[in-house]
Amino acid sequence: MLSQGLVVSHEQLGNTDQKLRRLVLQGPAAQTAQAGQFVTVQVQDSARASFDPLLRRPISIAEISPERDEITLLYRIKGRGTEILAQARCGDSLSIMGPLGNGFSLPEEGELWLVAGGIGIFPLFALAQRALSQGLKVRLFWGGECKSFMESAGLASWKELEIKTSLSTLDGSLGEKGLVTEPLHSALTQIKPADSKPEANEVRVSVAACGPKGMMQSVTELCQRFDVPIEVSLEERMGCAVGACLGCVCTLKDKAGRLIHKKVCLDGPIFRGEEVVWNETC
Amino acid sequence: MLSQGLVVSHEQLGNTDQKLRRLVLQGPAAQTAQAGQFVTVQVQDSARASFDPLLRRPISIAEISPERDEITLLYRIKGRGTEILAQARCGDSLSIMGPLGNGFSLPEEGELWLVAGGIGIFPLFALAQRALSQGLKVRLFWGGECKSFMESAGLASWKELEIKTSLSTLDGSLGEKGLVTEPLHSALTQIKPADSKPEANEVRVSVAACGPKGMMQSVTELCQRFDVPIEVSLEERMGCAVGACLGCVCTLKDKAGRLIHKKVCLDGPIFRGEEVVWNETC
Amino acid sequence: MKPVDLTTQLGGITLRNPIITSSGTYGFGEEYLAYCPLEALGGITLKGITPLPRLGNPVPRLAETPAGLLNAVGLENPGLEEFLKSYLPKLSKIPTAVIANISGFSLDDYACMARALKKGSGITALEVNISCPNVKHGGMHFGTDPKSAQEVMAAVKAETDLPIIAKLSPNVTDIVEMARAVQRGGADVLSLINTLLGMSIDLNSQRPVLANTFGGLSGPAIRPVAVRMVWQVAEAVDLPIIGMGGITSWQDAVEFLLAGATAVSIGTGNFYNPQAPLDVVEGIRNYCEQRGYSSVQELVGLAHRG
Amino acid sequence: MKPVDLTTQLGGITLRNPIITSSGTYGFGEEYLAYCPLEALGGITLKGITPLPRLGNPVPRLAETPAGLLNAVGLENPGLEEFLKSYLPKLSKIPTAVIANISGFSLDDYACMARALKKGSGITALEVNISCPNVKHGGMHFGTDPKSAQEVMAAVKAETDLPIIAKLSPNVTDIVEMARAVQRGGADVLSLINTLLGMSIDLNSQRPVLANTFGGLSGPAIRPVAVRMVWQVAEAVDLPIIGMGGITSWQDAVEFLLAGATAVSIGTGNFYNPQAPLDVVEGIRNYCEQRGYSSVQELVGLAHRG
Ligand SMILES: Cc1cc2nc3c(=O)[nH]c(=O)nc-3n(C[C@H](O)[C@H](O)[C@H](O)COP(=O)(O)OP(=O)(O)OC[C@H]3O[C@@H](n4cnc5c(N)ncnc54)[C@H](O)[C@@H]3O)c2cc1C
Ligand SMILES: Cc1cc2nc3c(=O)[nH]c(=O)nc-3n(C[C@H](O)[C@H](O)[C@H](O)COP(=O)(O)OP(=O)(O)OC[C@H]3O[C@@H](n4cnc5c(N)ncnc54)[C@H](O)[C@@H]3O)c2cc1C
Ligand SMILES: Cc1cc2nc3c(=O)[nH]c(=O)nc-3n(C[C@H](O)[C@H](O)[C@H](O)COP(=O)(O)O)c2cc1C
Ligand SMILES: Cc1cc2nc3c(=O)[nH]c(=O)nc-3n(C[C@H](O)[C@H](O)[C@H](O)COP(=O)(O)O)c2cc1C
Ligand code: FES
Ligand code: FES
Repeated sequence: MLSQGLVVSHEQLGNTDQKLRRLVLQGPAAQTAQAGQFVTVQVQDSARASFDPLLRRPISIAEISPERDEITLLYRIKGRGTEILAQARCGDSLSIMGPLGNGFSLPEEGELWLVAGGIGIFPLFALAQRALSQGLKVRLFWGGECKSFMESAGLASWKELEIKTSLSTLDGSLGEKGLVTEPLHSALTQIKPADSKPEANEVRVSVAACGPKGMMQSVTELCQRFDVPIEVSLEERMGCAVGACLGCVCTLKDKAGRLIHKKVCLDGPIFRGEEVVWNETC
Repeated sequence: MLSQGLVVSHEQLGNTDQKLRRLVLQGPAAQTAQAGQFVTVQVQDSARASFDPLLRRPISIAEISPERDEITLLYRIKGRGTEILAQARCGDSLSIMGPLGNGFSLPEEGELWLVAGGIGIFPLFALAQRALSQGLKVRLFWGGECKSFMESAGLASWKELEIKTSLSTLDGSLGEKGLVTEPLHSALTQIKPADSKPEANEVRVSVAACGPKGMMQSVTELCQRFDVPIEVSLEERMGCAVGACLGCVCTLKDKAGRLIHKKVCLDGPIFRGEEVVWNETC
Repeated sequence: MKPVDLTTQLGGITLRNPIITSSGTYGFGEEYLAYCPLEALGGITLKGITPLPRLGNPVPRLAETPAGLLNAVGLENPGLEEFLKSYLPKLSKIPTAVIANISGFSLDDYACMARALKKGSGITALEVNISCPNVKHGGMHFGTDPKSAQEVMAAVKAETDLPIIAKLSPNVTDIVEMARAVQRGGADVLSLINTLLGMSIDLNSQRPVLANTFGGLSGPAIRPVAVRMVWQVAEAVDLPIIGMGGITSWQDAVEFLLAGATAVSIGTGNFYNPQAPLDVVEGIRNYCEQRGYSSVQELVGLAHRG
Repeated sequence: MKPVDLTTQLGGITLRNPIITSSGTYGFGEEYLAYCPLEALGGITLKGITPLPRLGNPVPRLAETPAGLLNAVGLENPGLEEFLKSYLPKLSKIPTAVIANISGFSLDDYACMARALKKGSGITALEVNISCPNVKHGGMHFGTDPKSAQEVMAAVKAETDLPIIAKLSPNVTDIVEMARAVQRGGADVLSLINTLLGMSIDLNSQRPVLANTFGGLSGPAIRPVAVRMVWQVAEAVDLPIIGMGGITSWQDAVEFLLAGATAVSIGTGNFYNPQAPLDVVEGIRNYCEQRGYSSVQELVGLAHRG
């Protein structure tokens, strides 16, 4: 769907150096959006449209509010496109494609464990809300640089969800010092002690992970080791965002173990962790 | 001079269809500006800078207020550049080159007659203010499409100057019906009856004209017939705006009658009417 | 007032209107359905296929440049066999002209694909890509050497009864010479232009952005070069031209028609605005109405007068 | 920390830093003085001159395109004689390297200008423009035919003791072949690229925007093509390169250095930002400092590694 998103709120999160923004857009895109999906945004107000930058920027949908026709995008200013986007003001109208992509799948029952690295937390909020509203138990593992980053990136909103949360920071200023994989590892060990046989009353856990590639790879390896299903959210530079240009392919292994290409925009951005070929160069 | 112009006021003049805007910029450019000079404006806020459109747009300086560090630009939305410029909001900062060009010359004594066609009125306001402040007598001949255009294009401000004014409109809705050259012709005839010899107590008149090329050509011919000095303001597409690229040349006749090129940006935009080769194709 | 006649003749086929979408930017016709109904278009051009399946180049395959896009997809495609099996059957249901785009690394490659794509197969015309700059062997050569280009067209012509469209590379000294060569080879229509060879370098990694180093430059940035080539070829060669390169709006499309293109094609413009083809059709219709043209074909080459 | 060494060797001359301004965009050195002190630059290149004065093309001479500029100035210049009389004397006072740019329509044209511009004349080097696409006769030919290009360079070489810079046209199939040809002709340095041939059409008048129909495309739009050509030539030919085409920022300039240019030149970028050359010098200095390079020359060609 191509639509206009009216900027109804656009604020800096945390301090200037963190370059984080929260952008709320009003428009029809909210009606069909699913957690894990994304939109592509033309970074300038439609009335000022320019060919530079030429491409839309993909941003995950962080919150969905169909009642108010609003979607929330959380983003970090990275390069020129997001820098220009950061200039958008209330009342501006941005051209939006989407919702796009497949979204996370929700388990029917059991627990959903969210594992986030850094700003990988952004697309997981809508998923948490959705899962909670469906009565699933949700748990969060989130690793980041330091306390102030975590606070800027939305810690307070997560606290409001009142879910079990394990935080880790690289500098130890909040939660445990270290990587997010460590608390995840302990937790997995608790529900599935090393060589125990599967039991009938075992907690059924699914994992949804988003973050840097290396982190998602480690999380996937952990989950495979504990035989827990995991979905990851991939990123790639996009041209069309609808599967037409083959710009955004990722490499997966098919059932027969052959390397194949899938489109992050259309077949993803969510993939089963075990399918992904992490260090591919083909 | 390269400087930032802070948008302190930006308003539509008249109705939407007329596409007229009044833009007041605060910055150092006001200090040295002369009537008839122009600036080139990067049409987007510096924080949103883009290469599309690539070129700055030349706009005449319509009002100069060194006390308040303000210059006023009056413009009509013509194509993409001015359309984007029209989106600039108070608080935006626009990159400005200038003041550029040579400006009108002020006669030492006598009367200054301003002849404007359509939005050619815009650069003449600063000139009128300047001439009046130097004690010159100023008279205005202004032709436009219709009453509502004249009102939108600043008629009220001109009335405040309390100078003798002859208005003409194509549809007769204000002033005389017809072209601006007609009242000018009558007025010239009055000060210089057809075959009269120059007299000692004759009114010394100089003309400054701005408007469509054809109109400035007619006005020049009239003035030459009555032996009245005339300056005209030319337009040409500009690249550098400082005389470096030869993009903006106009064709003049030199003393020996040879065709030469001058740069509208550096040698102009104001030229003596009789120098200009109006229908050149070289 | 009679409605403007938008139909367009192209090498013996009739298009509903002169708006086509470009190879490699519009997938196999299904991808943009949510944005643009295919029956609104004059035609679509499919992603380039090769005899054997290709995985293409590693990522990054795309790099944005000022008003432009570099791509080095490397002709990823399912290969002829899979195309015939899984894609072709669906295509005959597509309510617009379908142009297949073929690429190869030898004359045999081209011939074998041409043999498989004939009238009645669901394909309306065959576009022969002799210009893809992303493939290390062959591609560049066919597109920049007049003699090879002529041979490729002749090889295709001999094997198919479909109208054949030669897609020319702009990376040549003399585009007119190339157009004449493919005309001699039997081309019925010319497509121009393909992408300009370019590259960009990342300042952090200090390496080329694209995994393939070089990529093809498309988008508004290249439009002036494309319009110039269409103009030059229209003056010199008597074949209908599909003009493309940087079209995003109806104004751009009209520019190509005035320069001498019989139809126009939109590629990268779809990424900018997935409804660009619809907007272009509407805009051209309005332009014709307002200026009193009864047929869009009256625009073709108009800028060459006087 | 020791300050970064920005000096740059170019065909036997030493520049203060690798930033030059481009021919045709910087007049004869005086025009931008209010924006950019010349002693901040590595050098400036003068507007192209011809043996006889030229009025150039009619207006419009400029047309804006997405992230680009078309120009068809048509080599307006005062001619050699007037140049020697009225301009040259002032040039020796300019506190930076001054590169004269010469264009011609025959070998004799080039030779006669080379003869007049020697060491001690106030000129630091001679840039030989064999690529101007705006002139109907000669210009295009010299720049697109390797043999003619070689001859021009040889003719210039024979007449001057200044370092000679061959300015190449990008409108060729094989830029490396052209670079090799001018090297054989005696070029000491290569400048690339000149403008891409383009055009645009006005939808109201339905005629080409430029009075000359065709113009040269410059500006950010062409940067990916320019970087690619610098890269290709740097791999194949052992001559220092002045890289240009679309530079507006220090990032763009570093991209060219990484691609293999020894120096860079700013043309259209001055129109966008008349202080661009200053910003580029500062930006390059900072980039070197932050990455620990002691000399800007360490950047040259770095992107070709591994
Ligand atoms: C499906 C998806 C969802 C995303 N969701 C979010 C989100 O919720 N919040 C958020 O902050 N960011 C998100 N991103 C990343 C975001 O799209 C990029 O940060 C943004 O496009 C960078 O644009 P730019 O113009 O600021 O930077 P550019 O100047 O274009 O690029 C800066 C650098 O970013 C990288 N980059 C450019 N485009 C992409 C891209 N499409 N994907 C990955 N890396 C890229 C390149 O390495 C480049 O060097 C998402 C990306 C994808 C593909
Ligand atoms: C010295 C000077 C002073 C000017 N002062 C004023 C002023 O005070 N108020 C005002 O409204 N306009 C003024 N103009 C005209 C103004 O510069 C153009 O209207 C503007 O640049 C058009 O830009 P655009 O992007 O809106 O249109 P574009 O899309 O760039 O062009 C629309 C059409 O405008 C014409 N055009 C483009 N650039 C120029 C140019 N530089 N000069 C003349 N015509 C051009 C072309 O025919 C083009 O087809 C002045 C021009 C000059 C040279
Ligand atoms: C991502 C991408 C993939 C392309 N793939 C092909 C292809 O497979 N075959 C082909 O002939 N042209 C291909 N092209 C070139 C386009 O069809 C078109 O000629 C070119 O992009 C110029 O038009 P544009 O500026 O409208 O995109 C591709 C272009 C892009 C951007
Ligand atoms: C208005 C204009 C005039 C030019 N005149 C000349 C010239 O006289 N001689 C020449 O060799 N190149 C000339 N050029 C080409 C530039 O020197 C430069 O090679 C080209 O514009 C690409 O660089 P850019 O994108 O930084 O402008 C001219 C370019 C422009 C824009
Ligand atoms: S972005 Fe085009 S296929 Fe994914
Ligand atoms: S605009 Fe460059 S010389 Fe006038």
